[in-house]
Order: sequence, then C-alpha cells, then structure tokens
Amino acid sequence: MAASPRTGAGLVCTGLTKQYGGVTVVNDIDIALVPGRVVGLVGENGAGKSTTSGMIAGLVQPDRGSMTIDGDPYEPRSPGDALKAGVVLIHQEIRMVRELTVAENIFIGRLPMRGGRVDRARMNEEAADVLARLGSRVDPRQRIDELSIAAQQEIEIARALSRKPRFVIFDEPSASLGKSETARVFDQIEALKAGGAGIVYISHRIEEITRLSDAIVCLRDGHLAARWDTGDVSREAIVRAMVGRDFTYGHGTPPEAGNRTVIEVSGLGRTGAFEGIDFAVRAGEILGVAGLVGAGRTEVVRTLAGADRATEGRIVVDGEDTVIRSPQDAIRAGIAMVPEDRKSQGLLLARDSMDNMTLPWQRHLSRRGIVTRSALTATYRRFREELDIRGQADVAVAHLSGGNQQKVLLAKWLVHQPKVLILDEPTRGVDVGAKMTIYAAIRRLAEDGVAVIVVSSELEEVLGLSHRVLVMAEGRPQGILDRADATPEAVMRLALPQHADATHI
Amino acid sequence: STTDAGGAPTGSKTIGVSIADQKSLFYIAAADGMKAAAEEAGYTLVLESADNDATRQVNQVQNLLTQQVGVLIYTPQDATAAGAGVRLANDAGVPVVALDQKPETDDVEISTFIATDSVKAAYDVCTWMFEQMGGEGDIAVLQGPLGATAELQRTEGCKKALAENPGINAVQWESAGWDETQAFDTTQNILTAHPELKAVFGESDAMALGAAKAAQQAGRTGMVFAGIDGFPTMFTAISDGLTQATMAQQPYMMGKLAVENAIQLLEGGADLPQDQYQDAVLVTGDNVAENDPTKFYGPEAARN
Amino acid sequence: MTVSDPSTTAAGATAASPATIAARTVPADRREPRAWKKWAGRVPGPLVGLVVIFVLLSILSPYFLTSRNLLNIVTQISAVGIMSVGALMVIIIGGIDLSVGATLALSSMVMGYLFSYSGMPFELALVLGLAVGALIGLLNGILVTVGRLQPFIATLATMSAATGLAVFITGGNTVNGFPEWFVSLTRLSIAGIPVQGLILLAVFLLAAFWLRLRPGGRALYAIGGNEEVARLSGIPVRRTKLVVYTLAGLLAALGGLLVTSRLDSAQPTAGAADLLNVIAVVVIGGASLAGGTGSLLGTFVGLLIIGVLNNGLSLLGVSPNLQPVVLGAVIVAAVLTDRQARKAQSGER
Amino acid sequence: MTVSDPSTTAAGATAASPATIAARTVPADRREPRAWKKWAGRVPGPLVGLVVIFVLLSILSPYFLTSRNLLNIVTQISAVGIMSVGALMVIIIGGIDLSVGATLALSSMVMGYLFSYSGMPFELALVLGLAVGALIGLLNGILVTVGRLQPFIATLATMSAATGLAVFITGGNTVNGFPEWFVSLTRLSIAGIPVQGLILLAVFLLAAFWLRLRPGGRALYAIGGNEEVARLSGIPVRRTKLVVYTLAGLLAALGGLLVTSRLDSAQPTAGAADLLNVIAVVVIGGASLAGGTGSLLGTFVGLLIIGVLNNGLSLLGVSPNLQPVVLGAVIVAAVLTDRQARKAQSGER
Ligand SMILES: Nc1ncnc2c1ncn2[C@@H]1O[C@H](COP(=O)(O)OP(=O)(O)OP(=O)(O)O)[C@@H](O)[C@H]1O
Ligand SMILES: Nc1ncnc2c1ncn2[C@@H]1O[C@H](COP(=O)(O)OP(=O)(O)OP(=O)(O)O)[C@@H](O)[C@H]1O
Ligand SMILES: [Mg+2]
Ligand SMILES: [Mg+2]
Repeated sequence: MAASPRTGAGLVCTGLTKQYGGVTVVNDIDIALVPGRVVGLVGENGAGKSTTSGMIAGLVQPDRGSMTIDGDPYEPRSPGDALKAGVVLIHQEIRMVRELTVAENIFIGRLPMRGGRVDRARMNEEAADVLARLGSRVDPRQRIDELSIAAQQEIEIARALSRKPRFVIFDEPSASLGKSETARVFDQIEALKAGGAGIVYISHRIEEITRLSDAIVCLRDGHLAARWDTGDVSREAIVRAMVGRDFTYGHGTPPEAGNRTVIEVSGLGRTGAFEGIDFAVRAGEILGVAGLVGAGRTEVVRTLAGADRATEGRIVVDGEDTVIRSPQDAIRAGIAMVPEDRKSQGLLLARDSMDNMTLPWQRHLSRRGIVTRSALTATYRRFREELDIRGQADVAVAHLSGGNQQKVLLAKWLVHQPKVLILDEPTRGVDVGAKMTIYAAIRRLAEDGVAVIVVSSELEEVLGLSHRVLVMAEGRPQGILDRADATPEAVMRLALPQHADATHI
Repeated sequence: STTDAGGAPTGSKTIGVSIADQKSLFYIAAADGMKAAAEEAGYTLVLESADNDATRQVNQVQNLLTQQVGVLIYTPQDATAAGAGVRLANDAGVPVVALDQKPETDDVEISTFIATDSVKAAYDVCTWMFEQMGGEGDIAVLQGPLGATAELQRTEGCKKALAENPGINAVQWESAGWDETQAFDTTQNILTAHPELKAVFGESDAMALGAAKAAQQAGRTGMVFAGIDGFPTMFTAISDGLTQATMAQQPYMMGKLAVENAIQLLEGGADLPQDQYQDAVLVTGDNVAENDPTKFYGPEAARN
Repeated sequence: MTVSDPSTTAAGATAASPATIAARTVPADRREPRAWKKWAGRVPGPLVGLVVIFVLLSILSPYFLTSRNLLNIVTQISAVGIMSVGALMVIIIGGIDLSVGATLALSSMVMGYLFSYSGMPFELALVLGLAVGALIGLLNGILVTVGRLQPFIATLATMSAATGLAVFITGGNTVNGFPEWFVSLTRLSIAGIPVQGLILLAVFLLAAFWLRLRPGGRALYAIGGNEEVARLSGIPVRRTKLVVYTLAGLLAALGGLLVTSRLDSAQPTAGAADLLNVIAVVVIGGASLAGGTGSLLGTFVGLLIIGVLNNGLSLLGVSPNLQPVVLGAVIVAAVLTDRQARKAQSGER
Repeated sequence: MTVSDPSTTAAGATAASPATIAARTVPADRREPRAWKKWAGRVPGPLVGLVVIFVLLSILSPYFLTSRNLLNIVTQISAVGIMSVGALMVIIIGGIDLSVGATLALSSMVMGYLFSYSGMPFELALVLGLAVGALIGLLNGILVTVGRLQPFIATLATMSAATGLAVFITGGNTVNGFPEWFVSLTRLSIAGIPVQGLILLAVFLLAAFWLRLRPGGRALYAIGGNEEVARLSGIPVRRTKLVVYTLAGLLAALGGLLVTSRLDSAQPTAGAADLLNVIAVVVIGGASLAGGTGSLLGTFVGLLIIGVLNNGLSLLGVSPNLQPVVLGAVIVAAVLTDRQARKAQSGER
C-alpha cells in the first residue's frame, strides 16, 4: 500500500498499546504519517482515536509498541519532546489559558524574543498572520475568555500551524466549527499537505474524512478494524467497519406533532444579545434553530433556560405566563436545557456519570428527604441501557469519550421528563452510532409529548430532525420554515446576511 | 538628656506611648494607669499597640515621632530589639521612658527604666513553690511563646531556683503560648506522662490557671500551681484554693509612674533615677485577703 | 486481541472479520481492579499515616494507650473538630474561612459580656453568643455572594474585625464565674465518654448525614466542582453558600462555648491559634482547597492525626522547640505515605 | 459577542434597523467598550480604594502628607513588600506559600547564629542566611512537584518546621551586635529615598520585567491558568514551579535581612505576623488564589493600601483594639469600591 511506507519515511507507529486500569483501550495499532498525505482516522466514541493520537504526541505513554521518525527511534516522554520532533496535536478538547491573550495562547511555550525580552509586537503580528490565514478576525490582543468556542477552536488550530509542524494530528477540529470555518481549516490542511506535512485527521463526519483522506484507518474498541489505502470509500463501508453492522444514516419524517401549544415566546429579547423572538412549540413538536455561528441561537435558548435573564418579552408555558429569572425557575416550569459546552456548563468533570445525571434531581430521587444510593443507581442503570452509555460507571466523566459524555449530559435532563427540552448542539463530537441513539431519544421524547427545541450548526441535523426550523441571523429571527420548505438553500438564504458571498458555504 | 536633634517642639503636651500589645491585662492595666495619670495632669496621650510584633512596633514609634510627641513611653515587645525604637526617638531628640523592658544595647539613651524584675519574680515564686513541696519532687514548667523576652527571663529565674534546689526535678518544659486553653491541654498530657507530678509553674497566671483546671478535672489534689502576673482572676483562684500563688506585678501603678516621669521630662529639669525596679508581691493563700487586686491592675480590675 | 497482526489487516484492506466485532463485549476482567479502586478511593485521606502514628506512639509511650489518655485526646480535639466541620463545608464549596478562630473568641466574649457585665440571664446570653457566631458567618456569606469578594479577603476582613472586637468588648478582661451547669458540661461523661466528645460526634454525624444524604448537602460538592454547572442544574448556589458560611460561623461559636465551659472562662485571645490547625485538619483529611472534594471521614482522620500527634509529642517529652519540626515532618510523611499506599492499591503508576 | 464569521461582519445593513445592527455587528462600535474594558483591566486592582484612602487620610491627619511620614511608610512596607513579590509569583502559578514568615525568621536566625555563635565572617553568614531561605523554598517546591502535595499542606509543614528551628537554633535567644554597615543599611537614604525603599523598588521592577517580558516569567500565568495546557505546550512546568518556590523563599530571606538590619536584632519570632499580611497584599492587589492572574502593579497597590492604612490608623489615634475592626472594614470597602468603579467603566451590569 502507498500508505505503508518505504521503511522509515515519515512517522511510523508499530504495535501501540495502552491500558487503563486493566482495560486495554488501544490494542496493537499500526499507523503511519507519511509526508504529503492525510490519514483519516475514524471509529466510534471511545474506540481509542484520541488515546492513539495522545501516544503519538507524547501526552500518553504507550504500554507497548514503538515509533520511529524517518527510521530513527521516536520516544516522546512529554509533549515537549513531541513538539521538538515537529509533532503537533490539535486536541479534541479545546484547551486555552483563559487568563492570557489570543497571541500568547498561540505562542505559549515559545514566545518570540528580541534582546532578551518577549517581542510582543512580533508575537501579535505573527499571530494575526496565522489567524488571517484561517480567515479569523480575532484580535490577537484579546483575552481568551471573551471568545466563543468556535473562535477558540480556531486559535487552537492557529497554535498548531504557527509551529510549522512536520506531523499534525487534527482530533475532531470541526466539532465546534461552522461550515465556513471548517472550509478554511480544510484549505490549511491542503496547504500543509502541499508543504510536505504528514497528517492525521479525526472526525465523526464521514464526508469530511472521505473528502480529505489519502488513506483511512478505522478503529473499533481499541483494535484496528479496517484500513483503506484510498479516501474513496463508500460511507456505508466505513460505518459498517466502525460499528460492525449496517447503519441507516438518515432521517425519516418525524411523527405528527400534537396540537397543544406547550411553550409560546413573544417579543423575547436581551439587550445586546438578541431581540424580537417569537415562536411557539407544540407538544410533540421539534423546532430546529439554525443560523451561522454567532447568530445568537445559544443566547436565546440560554435565556429560556434561565441561565441569562431576558430584558423584554413574554414566555408562556402550558398557557401560563411564566417568569424565568433563574435555572431553578426554568426547571420548575419544566424547561430543561442541554448546554452547548458540556465541559464548562454541562458536566462536573471530576464526578462519575451517576452523580452527573442525578445532579438536578436529588430532591425528586430522595425519599423523605433522604437521597439513597439505590435510587441513584437505578436511574443511572436505566439511562445506561436507554442511551447505550459505555465506559466505566465509577470513573470521572472527564475520562469518558466525548460521545459518552454527551449521552450522560442528555440523560441528565431526561431523568425527570421536561415539558420543554432544549438541546444546544446535541451531537457535538458524537459518533454516528451515538448520533442515531441521540436522534432516536429525541424522537421518542417528542412522541411522549415533549416540546423539543434543537439548536445545531449541522444543517443536516436540524433539517432531518425538525418539524419546523427557525432561522436566526445577528440576533434577530429571520423566519420560520416548515419542514417541507426547509431545504438547505432556503435556510442558508435566510441565515446569510444579504451581501455576503455565499461561495464560502 | 538628648535634646541636640531638637525634633520635639518645646511645650508639647503630647505623650506618645508605644506598647507591645493591648490584649494582655498587664499592658492594658499599664495603659489604664497612664491614661489616668495623663488625664489628671491635663496631658494628651497618644497610644499605639503593636500586637506583639517588633517590626510593627518600630513602625509605630516612627508614626508617633511623626506626630511630634514630646516624650515617648516605650514598652517594647522584646528587649533585644528595643534598641531600634529608642534609637529613632534619640535621633528625633525625644526623651524615652522605658517601661517593663529596656534595650540591651548600650548605644542608645533612655531617661529612666521602670520595671518588675522578672528574673527575680520567677525566682521568688519558684523558690516559694519548692518550699511548699518540701524541697523535693517533680515539677513541670509551662513557658510562654518561645523566644519572647518575658519567657526567657521567667525561665531563667526559675532555672536559678532549680539550681538551688537539687531535690526538685523539672521533668517537663512545654510552651503553652500564654494561653489558658493550650495550658489546659498540655497539662492533661503532662499529667498522663508524669503521674508523680507535684507542681506546675506557669510563667503566666493564665497558664497556671489552665494547668490547675486540668489537674482538678483529672481529680488530682494536693498539687501546687503558681504563676506570675497577679490577675484578678488569679486572686479569686487562690482564695478558692484552685491555685496557690502568684507574683503580682503592679502595672497600673507603673503606668502612672511612667506618665509622671514623662511629664517631668517635658517640663524639664527632671533628675530621674536610671532604673526603677518595682517589687512584685508574692500573693498566696495566706495573704490574698489582704491584697486588693485594684492596687495591682487598677479600677478596671474591680469589675471581676 | 483479535487483530494481532496489523499487517494482515492492512493487507485485508476492507472491513474486519466477524471475530473482531465480537471483541466489543466487555471482558469480565474489567470489574476486578475497579472494585479495589473504589474501595481504596473510599479509604479516608491519610488513614495509613494515622495508623502508623498510632502504632508508633503506642510502642514509644506506655501512657499513650491508656483509656484516660485517649479520653483526654477526645476532649482536646473537640473544639477544633467542631470548627473543622464548618471549615470542611466551606472548603467543599471552594471557599475558605479565615475567621473561625476570631469568631470563636468574639462569640464567647459576647456571651461572657452579656452574662457578666449586663446581667442578662445566662441562657439568653448563650443563645446570643451563638447568634453572633452565625451572624459573622452570614456576613462572610453576604460578602462572598452579594459582594463577590474572594472568600480569602472577605473572611480576612471579618477575622480582623472580630479579633479587635473580642478584646474591645471587655477591654481585654476575661470573664469567669459561669453557671455551674454550664461549666460542668465539659466535665461530665455519659457512658464513659466525655460530653464534648459526644457533641463532636453528633456534629460530625449530622454533617455527614447532610452532606451524604440530603439534597441540600450534596449540592455543596456540585458548587465546589463547577459553580456554573451547579447553577444551571437548578441548585440555589447563592442561598447554599449563605447557609454554609452561616453554619461555619455557628459551629465556631459552638466550639467557643465548649472552650468557655471547659475553662470556666471567656477569653478574648482564645482561638487565635486554631485557624491553621482547623484548615490543616481538613486538608490533611484529603479535601482540596480548589473545592469539590472532601469528606467528614477524612476530616476526622485529619483531626485525629493532629490531635494524636500533639498529645504524643507531649507524652514523649519532645523538646518544645522541636515539636513543630516533628509535627511538620510527620504531616508530610503521613500525607505522602497514604498517597503511596493508595497508588499501590489502585494500580496507578 | 464575537462575530467569527467574516461574512456576518460584512453585513453592514440587513433587515434590522440600522441602530441595532450597528450595536450588534459593527466592530467599531464593539471596540469602544472593549477598549475601556481593556484599560480598566489594566488598572491595578483597587486603585480607586487606595486613592480614596489617601485623600481621606490627607484631610484627617495633618501629619499624613508630610514627606517624613511618606518616607516612613516606605520603610514600613519594604519587608512585607519584598515577601509579597514572592507570594504573588506563587499565587500566580496557583499555589500558596504559608512559610514566608517562618522562612524570614529562620534565615535571619541562621545568619545571626553563624555570625555570633560560630564566629563566621558576617558576609558569609549573610549569604548562607539567604541560602537557607532559598533552600526552604526549594523544599516547598520539591514537596509540591515531586511529592505532589497540595501547596497548602507542603508549606504548612515547612512553616511549622522552620518556626521550630528558628527558636531551637539559639534556644530562643535573639542575636544582636551586627556589623555597623549592615545595621546602617536601613538607615541610609540615597537621593532622599531610603535604601530599603530602593531595594523594594528594585525587586518589584526585576520581578515585573521577568513576569511581563521574559518567557520564563510569562509561563507562570500559563501554569496557573491551565497547567495541562502549559505542559502540553512544552513549558517545563515542574522546573518553573521549583524556581518560583525557591525565589519566594529567597525573597522571604531578603525580607528577613531588612528586618534584622532595621531592628539590629535577629529574632526567632520575627515574621510570624506577616503571613496573612503578605497574602492579603497580593489578594487585595487583584490576584486570585485560583491562580493565573495577578500583577505587580496590583500587588504594589495592595501593599500601599495595607501600609497606608496601618500608618493612617496610627496617626489618627484610633484605639488599638478598634484598629483591626477599621482595617477589616476598609479592606472590604476598598475592594468593593474598586469593583463598582470597574464595573461602571467596563459597562457590565
Ligand atoms: N485517563 C483515562 N483513564 C481511564 N480511561 C480512559 C482514560 N483516557 C481514556 N480512557 C478510556 O479509553 C477509551 C478510549 O478513549 P478515547 O478518548 O481514545 O476515544 P476516542 O476514540 O477518541 O473517542 P471520541 O470519538 O469520543 O473522542 C475510552 O473508553 C475512555 O473512557
Ligand atoms: N455561555 C456564554 N456566555 C457568554 N457569552 C456567550 C455564551 N455563549 C455564547 N456567548 C457569546 O455570544 C455570542 C453569540 O453567539 P451564540 O453562541 O449565541 O450564537 P450561536 O448562534 O448559538 O452560535 P454558536 O454556534 O457559536 O453557539 C457568541 O459569539 C459568544 O461570544
Ligand atoms: Mg477522542
Ligand atoms: Mg451556540
């Protein structure tokens, strides 16, 4: 195979193996990063993709196996070693130092110097340069905590690119990006490739994999399940290799919604964020919310869930005027929200799945005011079955794979069935199998009469799931499309400001 | 005696007082005495308390001198570090009345020194205690915060008495930081490890009281507990038979004396003795009834 | 390991064999190490260290293991122990309370002052003393939540203020002559156990009940873990914080009551030495100052380590100058030993 | 809101009313508050509070604004100020150092002992005294990095040990009679500014240069902000931590030198009261104990607040026991005032 290199060219890994607490999560994996080529790495959540990448980038020490670069032994004991060897990992989880500026985050660990001092001017300049290549307009002097997740992801990529790496591993870079940002990342990957870098690209979006890759490696439960020497593989074949069975990937028409209006919002606004939001969702209806990154979708749903306070407008739940000033108010009114950033807003990373799922429901799960372990365990078991949550039960959710984290987060808000369920980016970083499970769960909830609001940057997801789609741009509603009218083109026309050139998207 | 620097305006009627702390009754009573005397004579008193921090006390002396006090009454936290404060006053030409402690260095000048002889006080009370024990047996000593001047002097005094009483065996030295609760806990432990213990010398009344209470709780009788200070509570305890003796100091009177001396210095022409040692009075069950605590700690002492 | 020869798979070039698919099922051997880990995780903080200290002292001092000495230890740790419970709760929510010692002193002095200087019935003075403690705690809570001050600053300020007021209120005088029943409270034993030990136990058990079994108490861990997650989960973060700081103040006042009763004396400088002890107890007990972790069992072990060490060093007659040196070394050793032991158990590197 | 999509930004005018669009999308408009915010963010911590205190004291006391008094303040804050620099660095990396005061005492005592008891040349004793400080710091660093102890525990242990040793080494005796040049060090002025003030300034400037302009210093913020990111970015986290703790120890020893010179006396109990002051200075100066933030400018303002307040309360003749009460209240007020002011400026609610 072309990807199976002349011995020694590029970064070659042989027999990589890693165990955690007696469980083998990566087992005897061979993979090669060849200059000028992209290897697509796929696999279910928890298949071991990030662990494999971690070993290559010196984050994780392999228990067995060896690596070479151009035939010389390569044994990174720390990320620093890997960086010195030109190996850079763009981490799946966005990792920023919130207290530092954008430029400093990009050049962290190797600030440019002049005359024994940090050369801030040059640093900002070079940062602006890399950012511009990614098409980002972020000010390098800005502090990280003022930025959206998408912007942070771009900085993460900029950080890697600015190192002029020989080998780059992209661990799900697109999970937090909109379509246009993703397109620009692809441009950069092409440029890197042309420059002779060896690249691994990890994604759950199969079409990205097939489009970019020169070879595809599929992992399953830590094993190497399949390998293709070309990117030209059918979606079905990849999915089959990933999950071990055929998978229908697509959306049927959702079941008919009921007639009873569960939530009605009129004139909702929050100064500086959004305004003039009107919509109603009936029992059993799924309302999609589409828009470009930064359109204000998250702000709207956060307000509904009491995370922020509205400055104007009315919210009526089940025919009753409801004042929502805190998450408690929202929960009491039966409104639950799965937030978009599961790490900072959704999960207690240091606690296990059970604790996380039951966190808002301690009172409901208690008997005469006493929370019993059995009630918690029963709840956990129920959702582990229902949502097919994998991974160790008693391990901190920080150690779960992204997809399983997302399922735990979803379960958290299903323990006590809400009247209105809001999902903000419900499948971010989730594998196809898990996506199907989550979609099925959403459908089931709708069938049970829950009013569902889904915010997603994956157009396919919004359109596939929803009865109707609300499109937003710049903090204002641009229109609501019925399922029949909600073609990708129609949505995009509304989502895009008039003068923008649409060729990006 | 030091007027060359000329920092102090003549005719100033302000007396600066820098005192080690205002938490211990000794210093509080001294301050009360000063206030009373100053008020009587129509002088203004500016009082600073350093919370037992030598550095802070030097800072406060600076601050007092800034306010152009005519004379400084100085009760330093620590004798060995006292020089720095006095030197500041010397440099500003402000005469110093040292109370309780004085600098150990020779290159600074003080006008007079008023104090209890702590070494002697500890020696006396320990000697009395050893007599009560018939000259033999085990004792424990509860020390103040290690390194504090009062602790060092009182330890020295007691060691002197020990040297003269070979039958007495000090089986344990322990610091209880002037604190009654710590003394209580420590004594519990000492009593456990030394069942034969016959007496405890507390280098302060609070510690002697804590020790006595621990022994009482442990059901130990016939022991001797002695302290130094002469706090009103100690008087009561001696009357009640809880403790046996204390060396009562006279801070209220010393405070008054310090102000009187200070006024003499302000008005010029004072010819003060270099050292004015005040006797501490040994108060025991025999004479506690005759001694009025207010004589030692001022009118405030009557409240208890 | 089904795909043990990667080159074959590579050559296979397409989907995997059925055997690979079977490998997905969770192997049985997964459960084994996990049970261990769980158990080890539940072993409170530096228990190993405590056991070692305990055994060593039993060998070194003939008095250590006497029932009388053990009872002494109980009475010696009770006030600090009660305060530690409050400190633990504050630390779990990610805060810190520097004012515990000062609160102890002020509430005790207020009680003494009201009783002795203003002639109030003692029972009322006692209740007001406790109320003062709770009030300082509430003030801390308000400064932290409404004022959004860092807990360190807020409680440093109240500490400073309470310390000053405690001396001010009686001009530095101690208050004595409390009613007989109150003084004898700390001298009584029930079934051989000192009453203050029982109070300590009751406080620990009540707190454990709250923290482990009541929704309100369990919320503390969520708040300390990630305040925003807790808020979005509908937990009344602000109210919980107020409750926790108030409880910490109240418990410090309760500790003050015990100290006062024990010595029949309210003292303005009481408790000053307790602050670092109290926090040390909690942290040695395994709680992290970053918040979100900490258990009462661990805190109890920490309390015993400090209590037993102080007692043992006295019994052994270690020179008072060297006691703090030994104390420091033993604390490090205890925490390190425990860490080693837990690593070995859980199979971590 | 950050508009990350360029096409969105390009949307000068869409459906919405021009005013709203301007507010939501046009960068120029967004820059305004941000520039303010940025500026406000650079204003060191509670500067507003300091200014208010300063003005009030100038009005209330005729002595406050004399040059003599201002110079006094400089000498009064220098030791604590030097220690604060070390404490700031430790706090930036997310640690804490409880041992500063004890280190000050021990290094000063070691210097005194070597000079006075063992007859070593003074200059050598001085260097060894500084070395002891650095060594304690290094030990802290090793316990924290290699031993993986919580900084609170590690430095609590060294604090305890150093406190004990400081007394042990001379049996509690202070050491006097240092060489004249050393004692006069803290009495000299150069160009009207006391030497210790110049040393303080030098330490602040050097530290500011390191923290702001050298990569090694910048790394502190990264470590405190997110240790994992720092590690992943190839920053030598462990080594940096060792350096920081060692520097903190060294600076505490330098503070000890000044105190010794000023008092012409090495005292085992020196520095005991400084711990809370030092941490308060840093935290009032805007650093968060969670790590990752804190500036030398802020710390300097914090230092001035504490120094000016202590001085001012003295000058005003506030009753000694009420001084801590006022101090506590003013600290809260200063931090709160500043917060209000910055909110107003930055347009937050
Ligand atoms: N530090 C750890 N301790 C214990 N288990 C771990 C740890 N890190 C990873 N794991 C486990 O290893 C397995 C592989 O995880 P990994 O993150 O490599 O999966 P992934 O393929 O990247 O998944 P995703 O697509 O969700 O990112 C998971 O079951 C995970 O729970
Ligand atoms: N939790 C939050 N806290 C503060 N600001 C936020 C939060 N979430 C989003 N924002 C800010 O509000 C802006 C509006 O974006 P918002 O997230 O509402 O849009 P969106 O359409 O949901 O886009 P996205 O796909 O990025 O979520 C973002 O650029 C971001 O900076
Ligand atoms: Mg992954
Ligand atoms: Mg969003």
